[in-house]
Amino acid sequence: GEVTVFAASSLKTALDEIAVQWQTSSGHTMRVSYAGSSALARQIQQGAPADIFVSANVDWMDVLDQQGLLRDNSRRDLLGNRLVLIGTDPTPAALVSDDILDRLDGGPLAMAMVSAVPAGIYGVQAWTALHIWDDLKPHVAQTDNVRSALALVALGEANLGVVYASDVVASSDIHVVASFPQTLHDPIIYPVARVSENPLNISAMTFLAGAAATEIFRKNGFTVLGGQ
Amino acid sequence: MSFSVSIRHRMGGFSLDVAFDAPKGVTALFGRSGTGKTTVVNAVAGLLKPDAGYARIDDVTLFDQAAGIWLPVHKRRLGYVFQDARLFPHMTVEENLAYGAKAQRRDMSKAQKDRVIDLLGIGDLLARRPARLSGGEKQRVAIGRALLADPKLLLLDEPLAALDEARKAEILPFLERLRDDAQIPILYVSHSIAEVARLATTVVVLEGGRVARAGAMADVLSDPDAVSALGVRDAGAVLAAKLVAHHADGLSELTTCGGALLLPGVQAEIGIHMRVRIRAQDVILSRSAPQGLSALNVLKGKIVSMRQGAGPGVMVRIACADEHILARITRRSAVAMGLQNGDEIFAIIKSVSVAQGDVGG
Amino acid sequence: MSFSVSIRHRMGGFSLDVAFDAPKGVTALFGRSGTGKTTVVNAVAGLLKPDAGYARIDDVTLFDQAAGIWLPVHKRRLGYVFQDARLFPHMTVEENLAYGAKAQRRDMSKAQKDRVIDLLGIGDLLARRPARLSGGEKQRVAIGRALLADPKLLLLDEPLAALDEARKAEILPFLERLRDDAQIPILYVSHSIAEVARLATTVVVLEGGRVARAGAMADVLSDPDAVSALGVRDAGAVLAAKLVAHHADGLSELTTCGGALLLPGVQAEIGIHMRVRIRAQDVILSRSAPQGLSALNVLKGKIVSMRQGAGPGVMVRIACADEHILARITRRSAVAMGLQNGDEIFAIIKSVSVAQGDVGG
Amino acid sequence: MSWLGPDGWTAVLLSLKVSFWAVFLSLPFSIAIAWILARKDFVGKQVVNGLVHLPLILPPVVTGYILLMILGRNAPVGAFLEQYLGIVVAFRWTGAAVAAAVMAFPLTVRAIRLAIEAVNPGLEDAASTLGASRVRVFFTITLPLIVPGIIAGVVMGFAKAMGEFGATITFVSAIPGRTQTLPSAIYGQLQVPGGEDLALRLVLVSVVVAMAALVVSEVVSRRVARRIAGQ
Amino acid sequence: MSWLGPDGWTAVLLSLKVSFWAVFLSLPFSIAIAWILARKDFVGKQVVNGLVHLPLILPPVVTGYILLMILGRNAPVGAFLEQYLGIVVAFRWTGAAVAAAVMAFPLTVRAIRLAIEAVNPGLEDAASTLGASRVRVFFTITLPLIVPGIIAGVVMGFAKAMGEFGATITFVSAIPGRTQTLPSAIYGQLQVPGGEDLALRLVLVSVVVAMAALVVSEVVSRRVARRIAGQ
Ligand SMILES: Nc1ncnc2c1ncn2[C@@H]1O[C@H](COP(=O)(O)OP(=O)(O)OP(=O)(O)O)[C@@H](O)[C@H]1O
Ligand SMILES: Nc1ncnc2c1ncn2[C@@H]1O[C@H](COP(=O)(O)OP(=O)(O)OP(=O)(O)O)[C@@H](O)[C@H]1O
Ligand code: MOO
Ligand SMILES: [Mg+2]
Ligand SMILES: [Mg+2]
Repeated sequence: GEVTVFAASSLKTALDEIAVQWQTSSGHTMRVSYAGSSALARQIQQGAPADIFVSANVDWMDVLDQQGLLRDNSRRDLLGNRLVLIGTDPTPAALVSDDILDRLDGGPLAMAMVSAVPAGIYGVQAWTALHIWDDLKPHVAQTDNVRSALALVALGEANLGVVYASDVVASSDIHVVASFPQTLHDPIIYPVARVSENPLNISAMTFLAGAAATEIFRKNGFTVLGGQ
Repeated sequence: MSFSVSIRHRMGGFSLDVAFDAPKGVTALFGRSGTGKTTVVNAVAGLLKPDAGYARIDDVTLFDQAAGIWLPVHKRRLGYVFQDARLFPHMTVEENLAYGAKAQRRDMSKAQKDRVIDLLGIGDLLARRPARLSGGEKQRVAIGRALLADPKLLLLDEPLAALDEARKAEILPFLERLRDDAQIPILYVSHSIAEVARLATTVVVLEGGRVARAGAMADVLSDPDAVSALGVRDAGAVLAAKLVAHHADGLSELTTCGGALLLPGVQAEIGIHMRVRIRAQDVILSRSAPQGLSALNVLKGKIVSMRQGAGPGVMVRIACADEHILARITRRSAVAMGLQNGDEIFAIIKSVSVAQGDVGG
Repeated sequence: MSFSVSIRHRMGGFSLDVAFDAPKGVTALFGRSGTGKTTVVNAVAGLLKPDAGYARIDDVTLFDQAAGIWLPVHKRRLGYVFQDARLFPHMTVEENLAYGAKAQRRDMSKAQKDRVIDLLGIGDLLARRPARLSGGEKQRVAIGRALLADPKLLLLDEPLAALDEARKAEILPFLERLRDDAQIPILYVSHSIAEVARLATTVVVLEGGRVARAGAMADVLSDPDAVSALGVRDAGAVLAAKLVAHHADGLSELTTCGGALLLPGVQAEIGIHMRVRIRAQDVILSRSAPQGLSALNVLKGKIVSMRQGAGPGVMVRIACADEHILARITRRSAVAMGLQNGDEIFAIIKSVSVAQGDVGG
Repeated sequence: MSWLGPDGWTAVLLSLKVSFWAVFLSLPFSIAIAWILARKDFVGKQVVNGLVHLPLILPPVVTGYILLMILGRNAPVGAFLEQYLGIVVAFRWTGAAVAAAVMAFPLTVRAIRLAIEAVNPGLEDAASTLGASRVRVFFTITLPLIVPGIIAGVVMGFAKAMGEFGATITFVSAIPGRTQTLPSAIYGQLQVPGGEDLALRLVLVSVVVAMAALVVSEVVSRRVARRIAGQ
Repeated sequence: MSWLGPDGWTAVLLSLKVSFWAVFLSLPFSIAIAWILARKDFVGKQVVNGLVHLPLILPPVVTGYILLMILGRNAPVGAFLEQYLGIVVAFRWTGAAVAAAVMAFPLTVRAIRLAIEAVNPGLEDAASTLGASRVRVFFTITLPLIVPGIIAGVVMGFAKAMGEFGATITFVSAIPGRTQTLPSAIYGQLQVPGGEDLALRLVLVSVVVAMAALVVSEVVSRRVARRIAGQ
């Protein structure tokens, strides 16, 4: 059998590995289509052959929910994530405008689109709560997704960037210079739900919540929310 | 067979208003550059939709704007040799030649094909593409392409302009045969009176988009009034003649109104009626029958009119039976010889060209 | 001034190997279609880089492959009338005419411009674009464009082919004046012997990419051996003449080796030396001085050779002083008159054309 | 195999298939539209012209979105096609081909249109005097003469189809082995920390394939052009 | 104002500015490269041809990434330009123009190249016999004759520049008022549920602008073509 998962792009590393493990343990194939949550949600609205949807935020899942496209009671909060400030220089940064502007050194602060992409939206919430958004706003370079923000920092184009903790895991030359307290922004949640009646869905969802998957998610910097 | 055309058309500053009727045979469009010859041909071909008018061949109407008839170009069965060659650059010469037959889903007769290729001397070019052909080679291929389309109407717009005399001399008899044997009507544009005189049945002289003169070839070419349109050097008359003998020394004998004519080997059968053209400039007049001259041809006639030109020349019109000979001599000679209307006179003719043969004419 | 050309070139199946030297004046390239005339002109223009050879005008080398000299096309100061008109489609006729002057950052003399426009009758076309000009109109504009480039060398590739006789008659004297007054060397390709005889100083006859005959115009055109290359109908001789009087009746009198000639008004000054061309076909021979004929021109000479052609004709070469007249008569006449080499003979000439005037020649 | 990752080769083959069919099937339409735009005058010509250019003007994501809204399985046209003709393109490789075709269309049409406008109508006239119907004139004269333009258009279209990402991923998602084209795979790799290496290898393959197509087309086109120019 | 959202109009104006300069400044290069590709034979011609087409072949994100690695502030060329010439393109609107220019380049070059290949060399020859140097021949004969092709190329380039998103956002990000072009704004709106309305309005503006450019270009191009065809 075969299960098609529509998942937000940022899950690619973890889900690719989990798909392989599921295949070995169950003998079934898990195909994962990665794209932005908005695109995936719209495709599901248009009858895409997705069995399971993992969104990078709750908004798009809510939209599908309201339209009755989710299978009854299948929605779970699968993962959480943390928002971090990264830089190439490992020296820890203080989340105050002087220090940050100092480190930017006239260069941009890399963030995902602040009013469109979840990581950007959370970032703005955090900076606002810290009362320094107005200072930083003019310096922000907005990228189409959070990985591009990471790339800007990795290439040295931006001295600092706001990304998820899960993005930083594999990079040795990128350092977390500060973590945002989770209280500064809405909770970062990756909800999951079934969108088809594929009989394999249950087993796949169970596997996603299972120990093996949990370990992989953790390894990749996610927090696993686990609860029913 | 008859050919009947009436066209009115405006384009930019030029307006065309042309109408003529012609019997079967070759209708020559004659006139100076920019007088509308190509425009007429294009209208007949259907490449130009005139504002008003019609064109008919016998009972086939090519178009009639008033009646709303418009035969599509590709159904007109044309062979059009354009003033610019318009060969298909992506095809070989051979493919160009075969285009018409293919388009009409018709097999081309190999004999006909070989004959045309041979006539035009393009056998060596068959595998080549048109782009690098010489000017004359292009023109010859264009002629071949039109002839091999098995046309029911030939439109020839200065087809021989870029060709040497020798090649022209080979192609003209072929066109004559098409005219006579295949009876294909031909609309022929040319600046060469020699060509026109040789081929044309009817001559239509255009001037500034209007018909200045139209009529049977012999009439137009022997009309002193038409001389200005045709150019003085080329004025001349055409006489009916009958081929009576081929002599052993290569000369052929013809009888005309004014006596016998001996011409270098005429390629035709005894008994045939033909026309010979005598340029006014080539005629010498004599009061008495001349003696001891190398010229073999002396015709006898009576002066009917003398017309003084702008220069020192006089155009003398000489009646012989019901036909006319034109002679262009100097006024000084006319005075010296005391020529008067009504005088008997001998016309000594050196060069004569066969203008046209029409069997049973 | 002298013009010296040697070209060897291969392209596809065609190979060209041509060399000739010509004195100042007009060098006519003559030959059947596809013999390499345009190729030679292109090489001289620099549009084709020949495999080997050179071209020189006096001490200016246009190119010399052996010496590695190659004057760029735009520095050759050419006026090239192409066999196809090649007008610039995005410019008006007037802009086309002005192109050469502009390219050379030179003011065009208004007088010269008006003169050329008038000569070519293209005054009405100035504001138009080339695309919809008639064939002859295009050709005239192309001639104008070349003439107005103030060239030091004129290359004319069948420049008059699409033009009517009247227009030709207007343009030829202009070219003569360029040759004589402006002393511009001209390379002239034409199929018309009449044009060649009138303009050319030197004639180069090409056959299959080789020089078949080259030499002074009078020599080549009066050489019975060259007759096959030139076409029988156009063979003829050229005589030196001197203009001695303009008569009141519009005739001009010239003296030649064989006596006086009377021609319709020659536009030149008394005392000028000119050349007249007499077509072999236009000459009638007489044993005795003829009487009572309208022909005014009778030249006396002595038969030096008679050459039998393939047909019924005989080409008679008549010496008059150190020049020659050619007469083409029938064998029958030759026999009837008992013509023999050495006989005194009178040549009766109806039409004579002025071939060329060279002052002080 | 693993040099290009588990789905790499599949993506390469899929992209080739998608690009080929995208260009191949849309070519007749490209030629037809190009001919109409080059030779005909009609009311609404500017609208047609605008529609053709639309995929160029719009961000590809928007084009993909529009395609999804029209051809999705729940969308009006998509549902109709599925119900009555049994044709589904959404979320199939055929949909990727549709997206690629739409994105390549303006490029192909423009190239061909320019070529048609350069054909001397005098040649078409000459053909019709020889008895060729309009259709025959088109196929024997116009079409052969615009082959260099068609090749140029096809190559541009093919290159574009090979590189098309935004519209494709938006319209048909990136389901491995089914709709994940080479650009989607590259994009996916760029999302993975440390995925740049594999992405670079995929880019290389993409470049090599497209360059090969380019060189072949140049050679063919040159030969054709030289033919037409004579020799 | 608010009909297009807070940054909408800014994005529209910026996109116009970016697209205009992208096409305008790259045009001389497009013409030069097109001419070389059409008329010259040299070793490495295929490489140049390939490079020109590269932005068409690569997913736009990759192109943006490459630009970033070359012209970024820390990248070799970028650093050089900044130090010695004081030119910075990264994160400036000029960078957006560079990205748009690069993406539009293959389209413009192809159109112009096709037009150059259609020019009859006999006309250029004729001009040089009249004394025109190569440069003059180019500017007085070749260039005027390819104007329709140039217009086609410019319009395609402009349209592409108006729609370019992937390379731009990767290279210069989307800084409102500085580098956030219309497509970036549209993309942003499409990411949030309920953003479709505003996105649609932005798309409409984009389409209207590009269509206007298209219609104008058609008219101009027609007039020029008719001039050349006579009349
Ligand atoms: N669209 C047009 N607008 C204005 N004048 C035009 C147009 N098309 C043709 N003409 C003019 O109409 C006249 C007739 O042209 P046409 O080609 O019929 O001449 P022609 O008799 O064939 O001349 P030629 O012997 O030089 O070929 C010319 O003066 C030409 O310039
Ligand atoms: N690239 C080529 N390959 C093969 N043959 C060629 C090439 N270019 C020209 N020729 C041939 O060379 C010969 C000479 O051509 P050219 O144009 O010089 O002739 P021409 O004497 O000007 O003839 P015309 O009087 O017909 O214009 C022709 O037979 C032509 O077909
Ligand atoms: O702009 Mo794109 O992003 O051509 O696919
Ligand atoms: Mg004409
Ligand atoms: Mg020639």
